[in-house]
Amino acid sequence: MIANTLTVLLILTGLGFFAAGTAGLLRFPDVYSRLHALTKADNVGLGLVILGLMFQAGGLADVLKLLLIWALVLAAGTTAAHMVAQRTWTHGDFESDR
Amino acid sequence: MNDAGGLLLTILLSSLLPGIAIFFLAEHRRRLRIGLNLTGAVTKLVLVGVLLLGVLRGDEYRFSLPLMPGIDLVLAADSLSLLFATLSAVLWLVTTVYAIGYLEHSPRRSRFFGFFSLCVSATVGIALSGNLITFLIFYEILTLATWPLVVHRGTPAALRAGRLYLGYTLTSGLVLFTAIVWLTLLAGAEGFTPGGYLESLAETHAVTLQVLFVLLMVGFGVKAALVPLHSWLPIAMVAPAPVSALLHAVAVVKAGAFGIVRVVNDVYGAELALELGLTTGLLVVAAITILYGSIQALRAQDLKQRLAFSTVSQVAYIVLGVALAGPLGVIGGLVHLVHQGLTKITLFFCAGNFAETLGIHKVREMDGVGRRMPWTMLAFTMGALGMIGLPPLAGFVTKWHLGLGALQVDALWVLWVLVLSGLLNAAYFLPPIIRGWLGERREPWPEPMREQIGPTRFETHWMLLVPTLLVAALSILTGLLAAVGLSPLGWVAVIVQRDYIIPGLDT
Amino acid sequence: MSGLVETLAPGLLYPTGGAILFALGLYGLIRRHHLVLRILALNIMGSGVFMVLLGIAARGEGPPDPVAQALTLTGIVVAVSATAFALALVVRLARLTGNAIILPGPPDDDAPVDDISRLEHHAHTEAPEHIEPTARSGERR
Amino acid sequence: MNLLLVVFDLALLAGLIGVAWRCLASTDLFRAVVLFITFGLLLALAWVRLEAPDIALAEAAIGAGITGALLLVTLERLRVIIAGRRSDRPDTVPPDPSGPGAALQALHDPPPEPRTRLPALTFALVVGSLLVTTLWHQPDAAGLEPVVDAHMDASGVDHPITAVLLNFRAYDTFLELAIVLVALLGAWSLGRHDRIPARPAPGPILPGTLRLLVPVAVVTGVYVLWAGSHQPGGAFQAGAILGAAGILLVLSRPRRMPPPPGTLLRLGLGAGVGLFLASGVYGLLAGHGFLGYPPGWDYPLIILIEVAATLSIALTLVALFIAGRPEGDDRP
Amino acid sequence: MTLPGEAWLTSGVAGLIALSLLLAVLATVWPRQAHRIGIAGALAVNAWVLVLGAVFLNAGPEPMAAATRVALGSWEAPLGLMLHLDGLAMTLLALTAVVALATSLYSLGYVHDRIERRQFWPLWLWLWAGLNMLFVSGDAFNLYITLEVVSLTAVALVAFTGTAAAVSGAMRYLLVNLLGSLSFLMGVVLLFGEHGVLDLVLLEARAQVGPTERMAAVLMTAGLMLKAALFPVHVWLAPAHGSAPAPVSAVLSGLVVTGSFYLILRLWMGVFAPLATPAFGVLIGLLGVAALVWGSAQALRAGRLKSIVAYSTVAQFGYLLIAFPLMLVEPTAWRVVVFFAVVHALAKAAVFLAAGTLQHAAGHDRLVDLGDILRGRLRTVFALGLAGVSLMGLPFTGGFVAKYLLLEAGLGTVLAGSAIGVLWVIAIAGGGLLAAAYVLRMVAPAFHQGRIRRGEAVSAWMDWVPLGLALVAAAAGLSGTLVLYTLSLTPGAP
Repeated sequence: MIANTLTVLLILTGLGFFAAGTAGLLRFPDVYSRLHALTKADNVGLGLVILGLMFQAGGLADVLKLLLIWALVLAAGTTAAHMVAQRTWTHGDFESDR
Repeated sequence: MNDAGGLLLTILLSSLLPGIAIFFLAEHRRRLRIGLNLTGAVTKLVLVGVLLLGVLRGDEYRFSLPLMPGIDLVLAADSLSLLFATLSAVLWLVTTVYAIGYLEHSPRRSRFFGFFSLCVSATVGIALSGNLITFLIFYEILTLATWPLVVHRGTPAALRAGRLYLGYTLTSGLVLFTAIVWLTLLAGAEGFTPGGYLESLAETHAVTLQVLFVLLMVGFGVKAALVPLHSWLPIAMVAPAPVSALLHAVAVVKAGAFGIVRVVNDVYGAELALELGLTTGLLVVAAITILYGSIQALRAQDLKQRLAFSTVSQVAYIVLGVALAGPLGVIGGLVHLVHQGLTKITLFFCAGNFAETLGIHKVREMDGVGRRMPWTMLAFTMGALGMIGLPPLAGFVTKWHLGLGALQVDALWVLWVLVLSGLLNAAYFLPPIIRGWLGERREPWPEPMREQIGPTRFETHWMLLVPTLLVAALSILTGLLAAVGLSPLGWVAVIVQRDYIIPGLDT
Repeated sequence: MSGLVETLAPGLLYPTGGAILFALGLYGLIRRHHLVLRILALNIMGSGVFMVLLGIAARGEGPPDPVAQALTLTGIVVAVSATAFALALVVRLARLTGNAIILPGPPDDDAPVDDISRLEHHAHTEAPEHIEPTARSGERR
Repeated sequence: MNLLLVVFDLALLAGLIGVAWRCLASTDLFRAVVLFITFGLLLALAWVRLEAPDIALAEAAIGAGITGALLLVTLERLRVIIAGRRSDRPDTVPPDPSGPGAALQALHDPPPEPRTRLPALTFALVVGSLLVTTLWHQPDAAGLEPVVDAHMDASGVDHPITAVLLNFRAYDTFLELAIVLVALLGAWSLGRHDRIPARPAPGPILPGTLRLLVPVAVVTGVYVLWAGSHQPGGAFQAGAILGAAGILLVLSRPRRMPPPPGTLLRLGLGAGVGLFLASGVYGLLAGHGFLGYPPGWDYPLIILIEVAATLSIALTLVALFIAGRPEGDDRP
Repeated sequence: MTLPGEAWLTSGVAGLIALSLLLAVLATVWPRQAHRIGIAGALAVNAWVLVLGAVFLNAGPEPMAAATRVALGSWEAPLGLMLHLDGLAMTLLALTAVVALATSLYSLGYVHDRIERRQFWPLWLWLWAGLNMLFVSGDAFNLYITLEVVSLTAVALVAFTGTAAAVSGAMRYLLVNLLGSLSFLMGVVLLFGEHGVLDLVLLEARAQVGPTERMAAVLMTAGLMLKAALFPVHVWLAPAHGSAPAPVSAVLSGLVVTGSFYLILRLWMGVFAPLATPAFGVLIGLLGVAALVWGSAQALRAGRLKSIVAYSTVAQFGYLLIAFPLMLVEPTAWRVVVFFAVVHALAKAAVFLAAGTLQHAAGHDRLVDLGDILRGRLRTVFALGLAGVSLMGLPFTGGFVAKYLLLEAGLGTVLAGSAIGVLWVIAIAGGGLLAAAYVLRMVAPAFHQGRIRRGEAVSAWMDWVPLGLALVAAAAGLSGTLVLYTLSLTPGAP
């Protein structure tokens, strides 16, 4: 019973961070700040959602799988953000934004 | 595929196989080509002779190949088919020799002789076909085989003539095709039976049969050059002489006439045709064609044009004879099939000789040709007189029987048509003869047009002269020896006697 | 209200969605001329068909129908291979004609045609690359 | 509870249709491709909702992942060919007389003229509405699930979808592998391969992450392949994951393309189809019907075929990404 | 040698599919020997089809008995996939074998460049395997997959020459093909949604006249028409047939079009049989007449040899559409139509191969200045003419027998009192004339006077195969009874 309430609470806070990240994506003026908002908020949000799900997980294997998912998303997210930032830095904004 | 049928197949193949072999022959292999041609022609003649004796003895020949469920490709030899087969076999041999001489140094001969033998195989196929579908198959192959011959020279005029020829024949072929499919749907794929096989349908489908008859006549009429559909014939004169000879004396025109004979006698049967009033229509068309052809021949200045228009009218004699539906009339019609073949081929050979040796094309240029080329002129005169119908010659026999036939069926106006056309024949054949013998030529004759004719003892290349004389002799003999059993007239009497139970046969 | 909820079961909602996607893709395919957009439209139509199929699979109470799902998997793999080939063709067309657009009108019929049977592979002539020397794909035509 | 699901479904469908509409209506190609990738991911979500985890996995890996990568690389190639300019080397642009940057122009499809709008719209609406009405008339019957369930024990695997794919309808799956191969043959027949028109990303970040990610991807791929026999997973999903890893490798070193050895590459590509056909022919000769497995041997054979299929699909997807035939083919 | 019994038939069918797939896979894996594999394979498949035909004819099912059905992996329908062999499938397998053998031999000469060969043969063998699978498949989704194999390989082969015209033609063909496939698939999905089965025979048992069947019929027929790249999209796809290499366009116009027609026929005689209303038949017939007239008119106007032949395919496809109303009045007319399709495929393939040889010799195929080559290569022109005669429907060719039977069916409907039948008869008869016109356009220059030039050296294959195939097309006339008997062994069909 406690596990369920904990899960709901954690997932809700996680969603809150996601919402913040999306708001940042829409509001911030340039690429770098948008990247910043996305990676920070969404990774934390994902962490909280995964934490919430851990309580629902069947056994240790599932918990480890969830953690693996989180780790992979972290690695992929950071690399992608770095690549986008680097490209924007080397030769200006995307044409499509102009 | 009974063994007796094998003979028919070999006759067909005797000209087909050499033809295909010649197609693949290189242009310079002259001797082999001539060898193939002649062996083909001779074997066909011999085989047809054997067949002739066989049919005379009365034994059966039938070869059938399943083509579609319920419909077979049937080759059968009855006395009528023999008449046309012998004519085409004989004339093919003669025309081959003539063509070899005529096309001595011209290009593309392998192609010519390939299609030439294909053409004759189709003609023999038409002669020997046992039912309407086989007839149609060979009839259309004939169209396709003759087109390359007509356009052989490759000049724009030749191609225009070819296009017109195909236009006429293919459209009419289509009409014929639809009519035959319709007829087969109604009456089933029956073979040619003397006296026709459509009586059972007479009551119920009278009007359809009449419509079908008209369609069939349109289909055959184009090749038989009946009036409204004849205009391709004179224009096709652009083809080389052997082709014009083959087209007009043996293959195409006769195939049309033979088709009409088959339909009237062996599909509808004389009584049914009479009953449905089909013969009167045919009679009128034939008469108009005879007169129109003669008048146009009179006006034509070019020798070959004149001969072409005379063919238009002469073939209408055959149709007239058949349309009379009396025994004598049918005899007259059928016998004219052979007579016209022989005499017309003589005239065309002569015209070819004149053109090739002295470059004469117009009737006006024929003054004094009798002195320069006496033999050819003699042959020309004999042929022309035969055409006009002078008593001892073949033409007279035909007109005599046609007259009797008209009297028998008491169609008097036909008699007047015959007399009038006889006069017209004289009107357009006599001037060339008179010019030839009596006219004198002021400037000297050009030395032979074709250097390869070379110094020959005769007036032109022997291969051009001998066939002409041979055929002229044949046309004279058929006239003189008409009464003898094996002459065309005798053979036609056998046909009429054995095959057509026409009431009131009295001769 | 509850009646409505029953009717809007996934077995009916998703096929309807799939049909709408199919029609949307068709509209896009007809309207847009750029080949990449047309390929995207075809992919969206494909997804529409698969949505209808999987919606049908989810019908009825029990577990979803594995045959329909297997067919969808096959369809997706076929779709990706067709798309990959189409994109390779688009690149080839762009290299030949300079743009990746197929106009709606009928093609000009008498364009000069040389045929491969006459090609001999003597020297491998590298087409001079005006941009920069990436190894141009073997222009054997 | 049911109401919540309906709301979720409607939201998801609205999202899907909206994204699809924006994707097709956008004039800039790059925007269209990005929207298409999001459409793919949303689609994966829809398949999860329709209780089809295998398909969701495949859609995410193949539909959104591989197709997205192919589209992006095609855009870059088009940009290089048409505009004659590479996005990461602005200085190489030849003086461009024709108005706005040709690059922009290359990947920009002007909105179509309104003339064809009405007929196309009516046609699409007619087709759509006919489809919807037909679907509404269809009975709510369960499909072949009971039949499959009845034969599951004889199929040699526990997971129904793998059973259908590799046993009951093995012929379709074989042809599917063949189509992937044929698509590659078609792409190869168009021309020899050229390097990906991009400069390697400077800095250690990408190679470093790849060194971490690629092994994990390989392990996941093998796991998904192995799990396929008793739970969602299988050859195609595993092949896609490995293919994606391969594409990452290719992207990390775009210039130094490792020239694949001719015969080995061909054998790898043909492994899946070849093995499947060999087992099928054996089944035919041994009397179990073409593509049938001898009793008792079906599980090992299926696993063997799945491994070969995964290898082939991964190689084919990477080769399709490179989209050009190796030089080896052109040596006489 | 005693022919194996009827039991061998089932494994014979599966064996044929296995053999053609084996060839394709071998050629893919071993491209340097692909052409040798191809030729050996072509002979092997032809031998196999011959034996299969022999066994089918004497040990095959009586007309009313069930067709030979092969359960793949011994899983019976509705779960497993069934192969389906009956008279119709057998005839088309034989046709595919003959045309494919001729095209393979021709390709030996046509694609003689070592590097081209390595790509041509695997694609070609996959296309042939796809066609074989298409004709024996008995499952709706399997049909979609085999159609996809056929389409992708066909498009790759159309783009093979690599010129701008060929690649843009291939791109248009691919877009139309993918749209056709998706439309076909949507039809299959609708049928699956309604009946829960995919096997054609089971579907036929359960199909009744309802909204699903009607919508599925429209979608699947439209899809197949699109894939045949003919009517109603042929305006947009003219170069697809024309600018492809000659052997490919021969197969496209011959087999792929016949494959689409076969599927339409199979569906409308089986699953959608109850839907075939006379009004629908007349509509399809009018479409056919329009295709016939438009195709012939374009063929008379086209400037290039291969375009003329491509447009004549559109015209001849019109014939097949005209046959639909005939089948409604007289059910057994479908056999005549299939025979016509078989003969047309042979003749059209021969014409395309001959056109390919002439184009290779001249370096171009603009009809205006092709005269000297036509005069130089009489053997190829004769092949073109002979096959053209078969297209015209004149004796002595297969076309003549086919046209006879079509006219017989047409007149049968007229005599049965359908007034519109007269239009069909006129169209069938008139079509032959139009065909004569554009065949003459191609052949006539050979008879003009003028320069004679042999042009580029042409390999022996390219010289003799068109003639051989044209002779086979002519000999098809003799096979009328045999083919129609085989077609009658189709259970379920009228």
